[in-house]
Amino acid sequence: MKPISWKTIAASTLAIGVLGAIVPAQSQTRVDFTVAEYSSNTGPYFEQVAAAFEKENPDIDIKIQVVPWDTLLQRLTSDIAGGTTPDISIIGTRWLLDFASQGVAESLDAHLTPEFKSTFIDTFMAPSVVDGKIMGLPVAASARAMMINTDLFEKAGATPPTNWDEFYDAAKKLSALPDTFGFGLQGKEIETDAYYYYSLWTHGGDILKADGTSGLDSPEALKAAVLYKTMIDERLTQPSPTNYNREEVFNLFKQGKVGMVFTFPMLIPQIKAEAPNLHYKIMPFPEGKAKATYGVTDTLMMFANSDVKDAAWKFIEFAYKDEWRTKFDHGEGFLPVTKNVAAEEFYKTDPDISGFAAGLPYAKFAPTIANWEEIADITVRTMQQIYLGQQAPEAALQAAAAQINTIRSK
Amino acid sequence: MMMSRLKKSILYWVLLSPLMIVILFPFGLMFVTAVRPRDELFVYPPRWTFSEFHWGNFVDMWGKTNFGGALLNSLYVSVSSTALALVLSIPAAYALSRHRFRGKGSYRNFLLMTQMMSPIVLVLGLFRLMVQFGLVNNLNSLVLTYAAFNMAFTIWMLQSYFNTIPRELEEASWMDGANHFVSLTKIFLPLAVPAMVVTGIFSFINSWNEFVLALTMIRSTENYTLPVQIFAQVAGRYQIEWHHVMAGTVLATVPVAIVFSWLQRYLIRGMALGAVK
Amino acid sequence: MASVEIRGVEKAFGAAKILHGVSIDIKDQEFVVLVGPSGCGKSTLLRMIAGLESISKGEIAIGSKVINKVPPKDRDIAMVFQNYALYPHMSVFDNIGFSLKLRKRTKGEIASRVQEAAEILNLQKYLQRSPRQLSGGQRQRVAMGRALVRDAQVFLYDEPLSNLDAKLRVTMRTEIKALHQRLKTTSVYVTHDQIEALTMADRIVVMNAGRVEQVGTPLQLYDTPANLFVADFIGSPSMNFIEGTLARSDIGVVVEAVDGTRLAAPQEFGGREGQKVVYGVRPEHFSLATGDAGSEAVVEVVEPTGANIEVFATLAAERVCAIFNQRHPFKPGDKIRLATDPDHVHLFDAATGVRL
Amino acid sequence: MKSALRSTPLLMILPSLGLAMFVIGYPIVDLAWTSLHEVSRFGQLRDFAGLYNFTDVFGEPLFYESLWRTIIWTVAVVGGTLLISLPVALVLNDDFIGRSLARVIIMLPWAISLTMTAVVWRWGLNGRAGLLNATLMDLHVIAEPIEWLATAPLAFTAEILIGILVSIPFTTTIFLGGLSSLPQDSYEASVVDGATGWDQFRYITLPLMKPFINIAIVLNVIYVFNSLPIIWVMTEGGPANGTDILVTYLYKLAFRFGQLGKASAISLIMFGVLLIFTALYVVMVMRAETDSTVDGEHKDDDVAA
Repeated sequence: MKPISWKTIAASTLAIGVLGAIVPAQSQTRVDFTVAEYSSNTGPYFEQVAAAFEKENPDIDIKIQVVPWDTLLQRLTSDIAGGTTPDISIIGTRWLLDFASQGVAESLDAHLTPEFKSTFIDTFMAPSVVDGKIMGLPVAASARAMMINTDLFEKAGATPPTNWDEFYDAAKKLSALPDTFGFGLQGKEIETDAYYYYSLWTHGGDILKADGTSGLDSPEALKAAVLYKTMIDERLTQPSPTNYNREEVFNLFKQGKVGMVFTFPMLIPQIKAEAPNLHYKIMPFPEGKAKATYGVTDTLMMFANSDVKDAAWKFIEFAYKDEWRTKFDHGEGFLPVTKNVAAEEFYKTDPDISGFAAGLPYAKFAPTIANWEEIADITVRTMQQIYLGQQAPEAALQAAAAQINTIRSK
Repeated sequence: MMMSRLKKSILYWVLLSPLMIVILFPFGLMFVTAVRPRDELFVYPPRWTFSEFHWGNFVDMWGKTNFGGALLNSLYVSVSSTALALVLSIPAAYALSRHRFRGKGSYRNFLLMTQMMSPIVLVLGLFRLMVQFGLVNNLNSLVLTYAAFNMAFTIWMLQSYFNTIPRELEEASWMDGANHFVSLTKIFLPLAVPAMVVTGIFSFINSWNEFVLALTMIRSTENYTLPVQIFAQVAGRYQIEWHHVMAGTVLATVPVAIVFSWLQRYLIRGMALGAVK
Repeated sequence: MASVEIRGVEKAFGAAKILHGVSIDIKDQEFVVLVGPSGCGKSTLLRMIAGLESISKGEIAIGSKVINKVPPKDRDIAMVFQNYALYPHMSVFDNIGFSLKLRKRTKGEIASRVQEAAEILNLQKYLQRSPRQLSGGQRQRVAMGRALVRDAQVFLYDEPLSNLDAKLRVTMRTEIKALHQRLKTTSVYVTHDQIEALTMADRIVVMNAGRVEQVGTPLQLYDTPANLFVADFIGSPSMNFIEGTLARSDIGVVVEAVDGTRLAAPQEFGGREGQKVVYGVRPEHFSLATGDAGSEAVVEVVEPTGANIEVFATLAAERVCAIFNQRHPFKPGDKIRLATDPDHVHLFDAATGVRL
Repeated sequence: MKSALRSTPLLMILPSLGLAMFVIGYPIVDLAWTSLHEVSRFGQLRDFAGLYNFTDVFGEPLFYESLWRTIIWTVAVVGGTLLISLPVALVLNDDFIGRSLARVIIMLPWAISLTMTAVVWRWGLNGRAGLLNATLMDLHVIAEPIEWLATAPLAFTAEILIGILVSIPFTTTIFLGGLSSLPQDSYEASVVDGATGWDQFRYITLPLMKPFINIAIVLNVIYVFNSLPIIWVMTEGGPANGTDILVTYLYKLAFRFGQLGKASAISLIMFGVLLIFTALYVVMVMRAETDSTVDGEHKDDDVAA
């Protein structure tokens, strides 16, 4: 179907097109599955899973749509607005609450058998629970950690830091090297806020306080921000962080220009491919008052208005078999979400992956709250204002907290 | 007092050169990025030169992305929407040029208004519309919308051109015994071909380059048009393969640029006749 | 070939009335010229005959068949347009043969008839060219060829010569007339040039502001114009007009101009004494007088045309033009005496403009 | 025949009108309807909300900032485009060696989609790997790489310049079309009257080009006002919302934050702004232009005069 589809369309006249008359006659059950594109491997991988599944279940047709992350939410939004949702989709876990509260997401409790449920690592299952109901399954997980360039550390005579003071000193020593920056600081686009949360959490702050109001006006939040700002001002980071998105910071690291970055496991295969001679080490984030890492999960959800829920569920169970999960996690460089895969030797002995996996016990997750994207956007804007020096950190954070509280109270 | 032609030419080229450099800069950039080995993408300080031509980037890009499919999709959408826009615009432009009827002024104002509507402003409503007709993720939804958004301009251009075709020619053909249909097909339309070509090019370029609607209406990778395909390669990835992106833009751009430079004189001629009247 | 009858035809574009009831009978084989100033409605009338404009009121018949509702293609008429309206994308041959092709004639017949027309018009050499490659005169011939290849019942000409230079215009004028004498096709010819009308027409229709002023042969119009408009429009240089009052004097009936000059008038006329009139005399009807005869005039400009001299002079406070075929050595400022032959004087009522 | 003639023009217009109504008319109505409702995160209409969405928009400082920036963006891009395109068109209209090559080069940006242009420039403006910095450093214009997109003022300026660059081909084409239709004899007459090159430009070219300049202004204003790709691809309105214009703001509201009611309200406000602008233009055009089709319809004897 795929390779000829454009011709099919071309052959159909416009008039027919207007009437929408080119629906292929199929007696099969069709399950539409929207997949977020993690890398160029993602699409082929899921096609493979689907092909294997269809072989076992010839009456079910899995239709996969691969969507880039940046446009995924827009796609789903317009799908929901237009009533053309897929049956299942990978989504960012942070969106789940919105989906659940609007009645878009289907609760999985009815489908989920206790055995199947028990295959998941509890930490990763937790963010998918909304009001006591399981609204989705963790599909991909990663934790964040610090990556350092050991060659640079050696050259600068610095010690790998375990707390923020050491971090600051190491950055100073590293930056003294010619054409080298101690700390690669991300300042724009996706996850700019996360780069700040690393500091916020380890300084003992949190995104939301216990009472649900914004944690950005806490002294810890201020300390976390001031640290970054100071490092920018003292040229311990690359110049103009607001011109560097995640990918560009990592590029600096790959070039050996930056001593320390905060990153995710997916960087490792890239380094192996592009900078095989770079020597690096995975370390936990520097500690302040607390230990923390950012746990990020993506969720596989089912849409409430799907009319092929059973077939979809059958496919989900199939896709969560160990062989497929191993293949997926290894292929994309994710941390395992199921116990069996996590039990593999690889995740304990591999120095890279184990470095990330080590943080899981104390991982923090983005809160599942309504309007999260908007709140994250305010945080990004605030950080950018601070980094650019447009506002003093304290005033900026106060203002941001006030804005977030307004949104929260809506 | 008159400058010699040579002197004038040199002066003009000097005057134009800053602009030309800025125009050619992205093309050079595209090219040198597309053919450089991957490990020379991020060197510091950056430089134009590179160690070897790595034409394999094009092959890799073609294999890794659905570039060929996107190219066909873009062609299909642009050609069909242009054809549709012309088929609908020609009679309308003819009526506006040759007839006098009630509502003519309002119709023109309506067309002008449709020009003001950016697809992005309407994207939500459009999306719901296409959902109702089951056209989401169907390239024909783009054909219809592009045709509709281009029509104002095509009607406008065609009408101005039609005004320059002497009405006597048709009258003479009636005298010669032609009915309206024959007069239209044998006399009028052959004379309007240049205008249709120029107008068609405009419509084609607009459709070829459109981004926002394609991003919204098209869901699956195999239906992507080129701009969306290229954008997907830079948007929100964990890693952007700039050499592939640039190989893609080179392939998407160069053929159009060549055809375009061949046709641009007709565009100017068309503009002289159309657009303003 | 057929007659064309126009009966009480009116034309209105919305509120604007272009024709106010026009009736003309054009006889079979006749060459009729519609002449008048710009905007008089003559082209509109022609286009109504052609079927290019609808008829608001009244009717038009060709060969006694009313054709108000007949589409142009079925009226069997041929038309030559002012801008020739040659099909730019067809060769001369195809331009001429197009109507035959539409009538599904055989290739052989088309070829022979186009050839015939081309011979008449001296176009044999140009048949394969495109109109763009022809001169104005040649294009004009092609347009003619397109009309005459048809054997149409009526030929319509819409200012066909106005885009040609003066010399070519004269030549083509003769050719068209010769062609008509040969083919005898009923023809209606629109022009704003009265010379063209006088030289070509069997009968002239003078139109003004949507009305017919006078219909007649060229000489009827020249010699006995029905009103001031026709008198002024026909003839070049045009008739001289002097306003005055009818009076009886010792020398008979005269017209007394505002400055007291007395001008000789015909002894028989329809007017009454004391009536305000316009005294009209054509330039060639002035003669030089001596002694007390005629009236005094002051020479202002003298223009020799070769055959004649045209003298512009002030007579009775009006500027008049007189044409002499002797070569008088007048200079500006000379005082001369001009006399008129009362038989060639035209009198018009000053208020209505109607001939007395 | 009369009645047939009356209805044919309408029949000829109907198909195009139908499509336009279908694709453009309907969504406008839909948009207006949506803007008056409380809309769920995913565009489902909830309760009727009256003008709440509008007051919500008007209470948002980001809206005013974006509006102001949209005005700067539109005026700067359109103004800059005109200022460059007119002399360029004058030069390209003159005869000189290599003119057709020059014309082709100037038209080139037209052949690439805005999205791709923006992608390429984003890469070229990259602080560390970008070849713009490479070039400027090679030429010793700058010693250190400049982070072009790091601060809003610099990024916005860059975006405006690129906006100008991509608008030049279309505008120059309009102007070239206009210049080629100017009557040559006016220039000859002016030379006889003793006009200098500048006089010719000032008193002949400029006034005669007015309709073309008008059309260039109007079309460019409409296109630029609504243009998303350049800013979206290069900075997504950042940093710190410093390059947000109404379209990017609208896009974020609708597709990132899911505030579709508010987004519809902004869409309508934008439509209103353009409508007012165009209404002014129509008045301007109506005054300047005598309907060119009228002579066709009203053909009468005066043609020969």
